[in-house]
Amino acid sequence: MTLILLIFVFVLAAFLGFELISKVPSQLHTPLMSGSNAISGITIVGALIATMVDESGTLSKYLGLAALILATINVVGGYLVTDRMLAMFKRKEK
Amino acid sequence: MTLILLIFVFVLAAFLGFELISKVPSQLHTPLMSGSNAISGITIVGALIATMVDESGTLSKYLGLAALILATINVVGGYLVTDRMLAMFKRKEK
Amino acid sequence: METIINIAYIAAAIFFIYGIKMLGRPETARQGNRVSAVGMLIAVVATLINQHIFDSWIWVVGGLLIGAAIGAVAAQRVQMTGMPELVALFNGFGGLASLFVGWAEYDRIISESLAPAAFTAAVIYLAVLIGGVTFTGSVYAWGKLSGKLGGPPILFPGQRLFNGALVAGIVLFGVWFVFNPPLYLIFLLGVVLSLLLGFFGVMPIGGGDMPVVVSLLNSFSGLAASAAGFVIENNVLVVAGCLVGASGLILTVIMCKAMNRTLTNVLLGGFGATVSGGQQAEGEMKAATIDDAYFVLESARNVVFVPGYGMAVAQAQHVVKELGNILEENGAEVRYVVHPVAGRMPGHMNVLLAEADVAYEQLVEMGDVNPTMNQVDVAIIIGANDVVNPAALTDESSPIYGMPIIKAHEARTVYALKRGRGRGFSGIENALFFRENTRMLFGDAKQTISQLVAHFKEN
Amino acid sequence: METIINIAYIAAAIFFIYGIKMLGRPETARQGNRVSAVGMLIAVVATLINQHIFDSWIWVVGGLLIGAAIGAVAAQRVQMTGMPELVALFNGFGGLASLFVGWAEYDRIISESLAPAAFTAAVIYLAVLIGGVTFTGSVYAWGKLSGKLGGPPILFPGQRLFNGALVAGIVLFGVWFVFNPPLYLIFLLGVVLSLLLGFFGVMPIGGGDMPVVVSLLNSFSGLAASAAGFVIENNVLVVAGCLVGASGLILTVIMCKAMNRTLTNVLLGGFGATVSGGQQAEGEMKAATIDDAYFVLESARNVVFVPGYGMAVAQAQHVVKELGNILEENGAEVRYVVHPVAGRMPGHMNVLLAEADVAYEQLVEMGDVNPTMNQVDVAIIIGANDVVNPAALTDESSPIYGMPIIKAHEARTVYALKRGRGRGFSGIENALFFRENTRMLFGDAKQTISQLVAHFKEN
Ligand SMILES: NC(=O)c1ccc[n+]([C@@H]2O[C@H](COP(=O)([O-])OP(=O)(O)OC[C@H]3O[C@@H](n4cnc5c(N)ncnc54)[C@H](OP(=O)(O)O)[C@@H]3O)[C@@H](O)[C@H]2O)c1
Ligand SMILES: NC(=O)c1ccc[n+]([C@@H]2O[C@H](COP(=O)([O-])OP(=O)(O)OC[C@H]3O[C@@H](n4cnc5c(N)ncnc54)[C@H](OP(=O)(O)O)[C@@H]3O)[C@@H](O)[C@H]2O)c1
Repeated sequence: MTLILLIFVFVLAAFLGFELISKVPSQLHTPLMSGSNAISGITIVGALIATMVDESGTLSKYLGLAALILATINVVGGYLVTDRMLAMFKRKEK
Repeated sequence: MTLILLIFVFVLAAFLGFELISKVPSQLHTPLMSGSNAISGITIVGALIATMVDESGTLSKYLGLAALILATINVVGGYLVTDRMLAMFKRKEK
Repeated sequence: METIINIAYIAAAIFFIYGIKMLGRPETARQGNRVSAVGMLIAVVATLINQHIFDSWIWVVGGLLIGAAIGAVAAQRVQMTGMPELVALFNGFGGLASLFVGWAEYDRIISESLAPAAFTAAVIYLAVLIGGVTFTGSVYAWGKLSGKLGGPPILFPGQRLFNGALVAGIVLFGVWFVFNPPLYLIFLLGVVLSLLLGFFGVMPIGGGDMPVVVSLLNSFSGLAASAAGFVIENNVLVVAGCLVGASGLILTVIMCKAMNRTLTNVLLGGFGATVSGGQQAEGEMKAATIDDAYFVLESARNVVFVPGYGMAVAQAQHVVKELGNILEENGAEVRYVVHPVAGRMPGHMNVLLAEADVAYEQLVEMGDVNPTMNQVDVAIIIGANDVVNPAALTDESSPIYGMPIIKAHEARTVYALKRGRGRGFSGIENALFFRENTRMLFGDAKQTISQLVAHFKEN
Repeated sequence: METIINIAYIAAAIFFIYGIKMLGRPETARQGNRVSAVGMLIAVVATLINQHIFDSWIWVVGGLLIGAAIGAVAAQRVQMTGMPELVALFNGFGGLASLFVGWAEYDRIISESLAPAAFTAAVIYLAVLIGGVTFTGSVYAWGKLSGKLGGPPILFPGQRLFNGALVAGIVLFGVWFVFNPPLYLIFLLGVVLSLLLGFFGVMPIGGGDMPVVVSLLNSFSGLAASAAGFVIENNVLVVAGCLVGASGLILTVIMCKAMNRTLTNVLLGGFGATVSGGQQAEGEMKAATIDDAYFVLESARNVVFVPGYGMAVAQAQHVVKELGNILEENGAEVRYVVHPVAGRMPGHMNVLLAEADVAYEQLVEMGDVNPTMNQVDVAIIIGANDVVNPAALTDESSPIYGMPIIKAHEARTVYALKRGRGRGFSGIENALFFRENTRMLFGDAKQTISQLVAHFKEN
């Protein structure tokens, strides 16, 4: 049942994703790409779980740590860079 | 987990429902209402399960049967009446 | 097996999503309805393949056949103009079905001498509550729409207090029930109260607001189905129900906007019960004869028809179209201007005129005609009232102030067809009928138009 | 506990949904990004509260700090024009992270001497595969965008065959692995092949198409996260990943449309590697001096600037704005016409001009200017080429035929600023530069404009 429901969630999210991005003005394409790139860093949650799950220094723990660092770069950098981009847009509307 | 996922599914479906119905032309309001009313007859699935689950003639089985009849009226009638309405719209576009 | 059923459910949900999406566009609407019907079929068939179908097949087949027969006959028999009330009735049945599904599950758990968990109890109560309100509310709306219960809102002193008490009672019993799920009596009291709430909640709302109410109740019946889905942990019920719940809600809001009302305003009701302020119209109505109208129309080069609720009452759409054809042959440009809330349901006029085979190109929106209304020779108002009331533009104290209207009063000559001095849905006076350039053609719209047509044919 | 975490995950998902929705509208975009960042914070904190955080806190805190520091510094340091490549690099990291998450889970299962179920093996393989392609593909795209790997597509004989073989190998190993999950070697081979595929898949695509590629890879990295979510049965990963996957895909398609290309066309690559047909331009380029241009501009009443990639190269946006101000003070109407695909990333020109504080009202879309282009006295083309190439309108054999362009050639006088006879991204000749009413101002755009500004200040 869990798996089925996860698939259900996946399908609904896919439709929602499509509906949300209809007719974005072209000037927003780059920030939108960058912003959703930051969201794709959600894999940080997986990385955290992988880092925390084992107690010994197994390969899987090191992989988790590497994943954690990479995902954090993606998340933090992604949000900041998007914010900087959008700050530019903001200014011109004053 | 099942329950949590069901809530997740619910939330996603709610957002999707909102996104799907943005800017419907007013002439379609009535058919849209009627068509989604037919979909709300999905409770027919619950009615079927309720009708089938028990073996003896318990109250819950009778309730299930009543629900089944009512939901079927809603589904069948709803789809047919919507189709008739929309047939009218179709004609004028010829 | 379980997996196959669930994959079928996912497929059904996808069909529903596409169906709703397609229903929102005129070109794909009809197909969209069929797509969603296929989704429903998939869901039903998937449910039938598992379960104790062999023990209960008589019940199942019987139930399906009876329901399908009733639904099909009702849908086939209904007149075009009777559709909104039929939808309301169907909707009520759906709500009642959800109530029964919740109840059946509760009864099953109790009869096995178990007590449902608090969460289960809560969703059972929700399913039953929303289902109950949907049922009586929809049935009452059906009664009002079909005229069986009288259109005007019914108000009594302390009404809001009473309704508030109902809500409080429902909440109270709900909390009580969730903490003591085995208390069958509390459960039943909750059912009764929710049935009462649907009834009394709709009572103060006028007949003309019923489309909004039906749309809202439609949203509720979706939520009831969704709650029932939580009760039996069934994903397709949750998804489909919630889709309907959300899209129904947003549709309700869109409909309110088209009428320049807020949802609260509609629900608190009383609109149209009292004739609200606004200046009295000055001047007097000037009646014209069919002969007068005939001569004016004969020489008109640019004519617009403005249909309203009266055309639906008189079932005049066919003769209107006939007159339109005659005028066209006579060399005039003929257009039909449709106001989004003319009539008593959204798209009411579109449906009627489409039934009478009016060409798509001749149906125009008010935004396209208003700017050039002063070039129109004759505007023929067929049982419309509020949607051509200039007070909406000028009189801030008017209850319809701010509603966009068809500016028929700017046409050179206006002919207004109505039976007498009756008011429109909003119950207010319309100064248009007293203006210099307006002439009244009293009588049933269908008869009046038929006489005009006869005149044209004679000459 | 589990429940609280999951409710937090649901909240995070809602924040992401709102965030994406708000990112799509200019007024709310910045807030939207912050809303989604809050969602991310919620998800991270919720993950931290459970789990064996006490055993591993050094690891966790260390990883978070290192990652945050690198990310923050990179994001702060980067130049405006370097942002697209940085996004590509970040995206690659995200993909690699998903690869590692999948791998870590696989290794954990194997090291406990278990074999993952077929479905789990399949999603592990998917997460690793998509993550791997995303990683090398994004890094290559970063190299191309930043000029480190050279812009033009690299083609070699049998390239498509080679890439096809890579795909086939990946599928083969995938099937093999799913049926024999304990085969670590097969798993690793799959990883290697997917890393190769990302690299060789991007190789034949020209530097100018990289924004589309990055957008597609961004969609992939979302799908990789979603697959990782299936691996560890984590709902927020599935939802957020899939949201990004779907919205990224649709964004990619929208971007392709703006360039009048299809996605397949972009991916098969080779665009811009060979100079494709089209007639040769007739006439010759007529160079003008700064003096000439000064006198014409002095008397112009209606001026449009058409910025393109060259303005970004020359970093001329600030002086352009200065010149614009001077012309305005001089009494001319000044507008900046931005083509959706001018530059090398969508919105490139908007960002640059916004950086130079050009007022929002002066930025106009081509659709608003084109119809009245013949009333423009002077069109100043600043390092634009393809987006003003009339061949897109007239020459069916041109590779850019059908792309909407800014009709600068219809202006009375055109001044084109470029360094020499260099071609634009598409590599084709532009007849505009040879027309009667066009004058070239050769040299770096920033210098040319600065000289014009100096001239105005002197006089
Ligand atoms: N469309 C919707 O979805 C919707 C929903 C809710 C509310 N409403 C409201 O309903 C109103 C619709 O405006 P409307 O202009 O269409 O209609 P209206 O304002 O309700 O006026 C209808 C007019 O038709 C006349 N009439 C009735 N029967 C007739 C017959 N047999 N022959 C000729 N005339 C007849 C009546 O006058 P006599 O009695 O003198 O004949 C009446 O003045 C608006 O206020 C709108 O807000 C609409
Ligand atoms: N925006 C996007 O998202 C995107 C994405 C992918 C592809 N593209 C493609 O990129 C192209 C964009 O068109 P475009 O008109 O903006 O640019 P372009 O067609 O690429 O032309 C740029 C021109 O700028 C000149 N230039 C370069 N450096 C300069 C400098 N320092 N000073 C003055 N001039 C300079 C070059 O000529 P010289 O060498 O003679 O100076 C060149 O002709 C389109 O073909 C589009 O399809 C855009």
